Amino acid sequence: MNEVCIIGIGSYGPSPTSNEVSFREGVYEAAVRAYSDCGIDPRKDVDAFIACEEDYNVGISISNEFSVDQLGARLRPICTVCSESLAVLASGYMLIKTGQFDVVVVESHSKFSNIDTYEKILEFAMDPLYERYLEIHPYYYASLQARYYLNKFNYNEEDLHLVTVKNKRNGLKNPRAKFASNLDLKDLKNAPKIFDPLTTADIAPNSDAFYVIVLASKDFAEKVDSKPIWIKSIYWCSETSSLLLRDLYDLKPIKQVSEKVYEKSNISNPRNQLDFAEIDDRFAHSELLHLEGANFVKQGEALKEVSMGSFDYEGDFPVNVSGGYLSLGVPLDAGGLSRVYEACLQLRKEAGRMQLSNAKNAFILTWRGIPTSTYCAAILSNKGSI
Amino acid sequence: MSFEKETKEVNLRTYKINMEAEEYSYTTGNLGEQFFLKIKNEGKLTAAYCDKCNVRFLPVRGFCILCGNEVKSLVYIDMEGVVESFTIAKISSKGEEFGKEKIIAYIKFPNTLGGLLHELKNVKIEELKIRMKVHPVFKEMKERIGSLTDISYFEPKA
Amino acid sequence: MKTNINFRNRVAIIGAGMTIFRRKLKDTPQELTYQATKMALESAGMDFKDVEACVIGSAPDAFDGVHMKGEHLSDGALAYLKPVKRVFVGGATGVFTAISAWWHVASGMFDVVVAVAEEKMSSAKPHPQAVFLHIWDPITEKPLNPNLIWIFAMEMHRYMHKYNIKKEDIALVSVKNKKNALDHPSASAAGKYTVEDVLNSEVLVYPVQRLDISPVTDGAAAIVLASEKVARRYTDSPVWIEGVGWNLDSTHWTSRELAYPLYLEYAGNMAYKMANIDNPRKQLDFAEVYDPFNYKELHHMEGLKLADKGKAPEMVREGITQRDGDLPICPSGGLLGVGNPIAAAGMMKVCELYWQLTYQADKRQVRIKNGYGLAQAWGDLMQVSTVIITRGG
Amino acid sequence: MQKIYQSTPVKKEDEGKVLEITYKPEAKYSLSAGQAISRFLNELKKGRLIGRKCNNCNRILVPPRVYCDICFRPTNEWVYVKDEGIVTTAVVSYITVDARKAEKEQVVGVIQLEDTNGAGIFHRINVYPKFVMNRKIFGKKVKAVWKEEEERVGDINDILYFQPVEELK
Repeated sequence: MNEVCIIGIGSYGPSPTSNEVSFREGVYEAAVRAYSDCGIDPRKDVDAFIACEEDYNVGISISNEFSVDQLGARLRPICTVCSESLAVLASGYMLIKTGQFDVVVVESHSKFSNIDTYEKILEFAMDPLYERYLEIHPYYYASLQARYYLNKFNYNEEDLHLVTVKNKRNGLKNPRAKFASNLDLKDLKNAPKIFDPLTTADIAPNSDAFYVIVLASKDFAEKVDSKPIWIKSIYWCSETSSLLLRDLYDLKPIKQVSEKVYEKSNISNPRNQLDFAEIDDRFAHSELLHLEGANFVKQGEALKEVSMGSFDYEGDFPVNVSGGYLSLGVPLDAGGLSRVYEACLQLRKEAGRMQLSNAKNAFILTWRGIPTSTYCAAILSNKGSI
Repeated sequence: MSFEKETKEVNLRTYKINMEAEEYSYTTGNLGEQFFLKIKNEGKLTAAYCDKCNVRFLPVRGFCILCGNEVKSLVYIDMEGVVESFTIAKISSKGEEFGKEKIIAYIKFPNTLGGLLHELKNVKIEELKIRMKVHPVFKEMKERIGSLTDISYFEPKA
Repeated sequence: MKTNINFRNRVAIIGAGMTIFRRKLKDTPQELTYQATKMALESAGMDFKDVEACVIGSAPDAFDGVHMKGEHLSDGALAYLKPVKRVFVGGATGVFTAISAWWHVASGMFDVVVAVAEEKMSSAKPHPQAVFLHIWDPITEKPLNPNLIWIFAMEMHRYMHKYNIKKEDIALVSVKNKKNALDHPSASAAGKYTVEDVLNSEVLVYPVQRLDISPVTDGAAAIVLASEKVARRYTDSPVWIEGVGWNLDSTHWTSRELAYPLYLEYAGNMAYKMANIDNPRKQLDFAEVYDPFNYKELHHMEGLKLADKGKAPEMVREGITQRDGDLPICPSGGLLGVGNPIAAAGMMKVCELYWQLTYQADKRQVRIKNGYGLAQAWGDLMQVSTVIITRGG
Repeated sequence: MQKIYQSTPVKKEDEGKVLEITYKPEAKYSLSAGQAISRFLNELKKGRLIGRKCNNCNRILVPPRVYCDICFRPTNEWVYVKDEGIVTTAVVSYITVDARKAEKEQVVGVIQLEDTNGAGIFHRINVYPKFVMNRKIFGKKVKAVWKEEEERVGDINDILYFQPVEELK
């Protein structure tokens, strides 16, 4: 079958700010790195390009207009797909699966530091009739989720910080993790709960970052000098667009995407058969919901296992050894590609100090953040078949 | 020019822009309009009713995502709601601190899918409890405009 | 790119539906999306539970007034717990939504996919044209306070200058399309007009006048796509997607020759090659080329090689592009006649392919000889085109 | 049969009779102009146009970019270009940005800058509308008219407009 692999990865950032480049220049920097990573010429070798962007994140209406030149895509097939960037990568995957495209480039970036009114823009994504009138920071919806989870499974509010401490410390081994820290529980215990019950440390900061990923068919990958990482399966879905209609402890879309990728990769016991996971942790409790939804742990037990160290770098199933969003920052919709980038380094054995000894099969789960219920999961492997 | 970069902030420019329309005016749909008018004119909460699924849901709209059928009617719902979760909000959607913190709750209603986010008042923070019962307090008739802001807040049942 | 290999998985359109198009509709964006989706599913004779994935198309968020509009519209597409995403290439989005749905099925990942496009332009105040200010380069162009129409007027005037084309000839396109639209049940700008009416209408940005332009509109349109094995179960007359193409030129429109849409030639070539079409003028039975402005129809006929450069006006004058002509162009009535809810208007053209090739177009029916029809859309800063070629029977 | 849904139209005369909910958006940005455009703007303040030259295709890109879109390689050097060029298209606008009738008509167009190998710039052109309508302005040489030095801020509006070098008849 038409297997699809990642042959080139390139990034510029992540970083808290990036005023030295315009968003187009940042993408160019990432693109040059991705193309040189696999030795291709975008003007000749690429069959299609996909840009992942949203107008109000860029600050330009029809931002697609401005996605072309810096990728080498002038007078080539290029389009914009608006979703979490891992789901956008799935479009590139499908294009190659049609059998008509050999090489597809996927780009996503964040210039978060350029957005002056981020909270209002997030509010603008909410339902105009039923969800905007309270004029509160949209993150408070996560606060409601966090309290609901703690209450439902009888945890103390302080326990949540265990996730934050784990991921912030993991990040210390990752040179790209600009928000890593050697915080400990004591530091967080008395921190003000601005997003009650969450402190600001429990919420991943946003970052600037630029990512370009080169996908190829097996045929093409064999022709170039690269270290292919195979996309074994990928799937995405959304629950209802109305956050008022969703449960506060809502595993449905997470189960949906993870079960689909397990099924396609013949995985019956994910925790044993996979080696590590890069999982959305934009709020400390998100990692818990996502671990439970993806069936790495029983419902309600994720926090217990975090406290036991199961998901640490040395644990039996390392989760977010990159430091996760809590250390890397969330580069808006480019978050998915940032996780693909980190996972590829692990699978290629190029992860430096954070390298896991046994990294063959990776699981990636991304969420598009508030107010969406869009999830995407993928299984990557450094072997052609599991 | 990736091989050389200007590094002095003084020579780097940031350019202030906006991408705003002056205002948006959103139509509410046939069913949505009724929902908001029931709040305005009667001080009552309603839910959309799907007769195929026999479910009531909120927010209201002209179709049911569970069965894919059109939904054409509203039913009144019991306005005594249950707090599913709550938080103390300190930051506004402008990213600024409120003068006074707000208690925000997600409230569900009997036999109804979905619910509402709203402010709770007349309750002490230490008395807040998940599953507590609350009901809406509406604005004066003449101040109502046909919006969820016609509900001033929710408060515990006396 | 391996364009001339046989399709691994053939893809068919098996249903189409849309809302009426009007200046303003009371229904919410989600409801409009739902209505079009429901119509398309009914047309396919299919329950929404059989749909495995959805693709949503919508132009700038600044119209509907919702950031991440695709997320907001997904309930309307009945995408609850399904894979759904939104694609966006400016004005070319409508046709591109169908193209994206094509790759969902052609990849072998899904058997049934809904593609729905929606636009509600009436929400932005004081006028939807004002939000078009934000499509220009924010630093080197936007500070000049441009109106959207400027850019098209500049392209139109360049085209007229280069090939010495008269406004009278361009006006004929408006007359034809508005007349064709009299037979379209969704139309909002249909009517019997004369060339004089067009030439006497208000001058907005010379050379563009009121009746050269399609009006801002609310509406939605949808199609259902299926793999060959599913399509055969549902219908005896699937409409096969034979070729798709898309292409973007450089952002820097001021450095391009505006008289000819090179990007469209490339997009067309991609689709023609895939569909094994070497003489489009002969092999296509009709074409729904993109006509937000009347000159664009001419421009696009040339880019698609349906007319030689600068010669499209002759074909219009000779009646070749009329519904009963040799090569009917925009038999639906196009954007000029039916209306222009941006992405939905492009999808309306794909719906027209389905209706024409299954002989459901009523009074708009054209003669089908070879079975091929083409739809095309265009957008961004005059830089992108999307093309889809379908075959009936 | 064509499946058409009869949605609910709102006629112009019924505006205000249907319930609507209003919202004032706030979407403000401080865009990083970046390497190329920062320099471009700083040079505008000095009354000069600057571009970046690609030694591979020999084009000078204005506004400048750090990459060449045709060759996909970094552009090589900064080059000042003359503030003169040929009009390739022009139009007369009678409307404002939000589609209202403008108090005064305005001519805008594209000027292909001299000796750049194809770089065009979009700006106002100071010429009578009749020369646009009869297309006499097409192909004519125009030159930038700048704001006074003390009024320039490093913005595209530091150029007031382009003006024909020779009077049109």
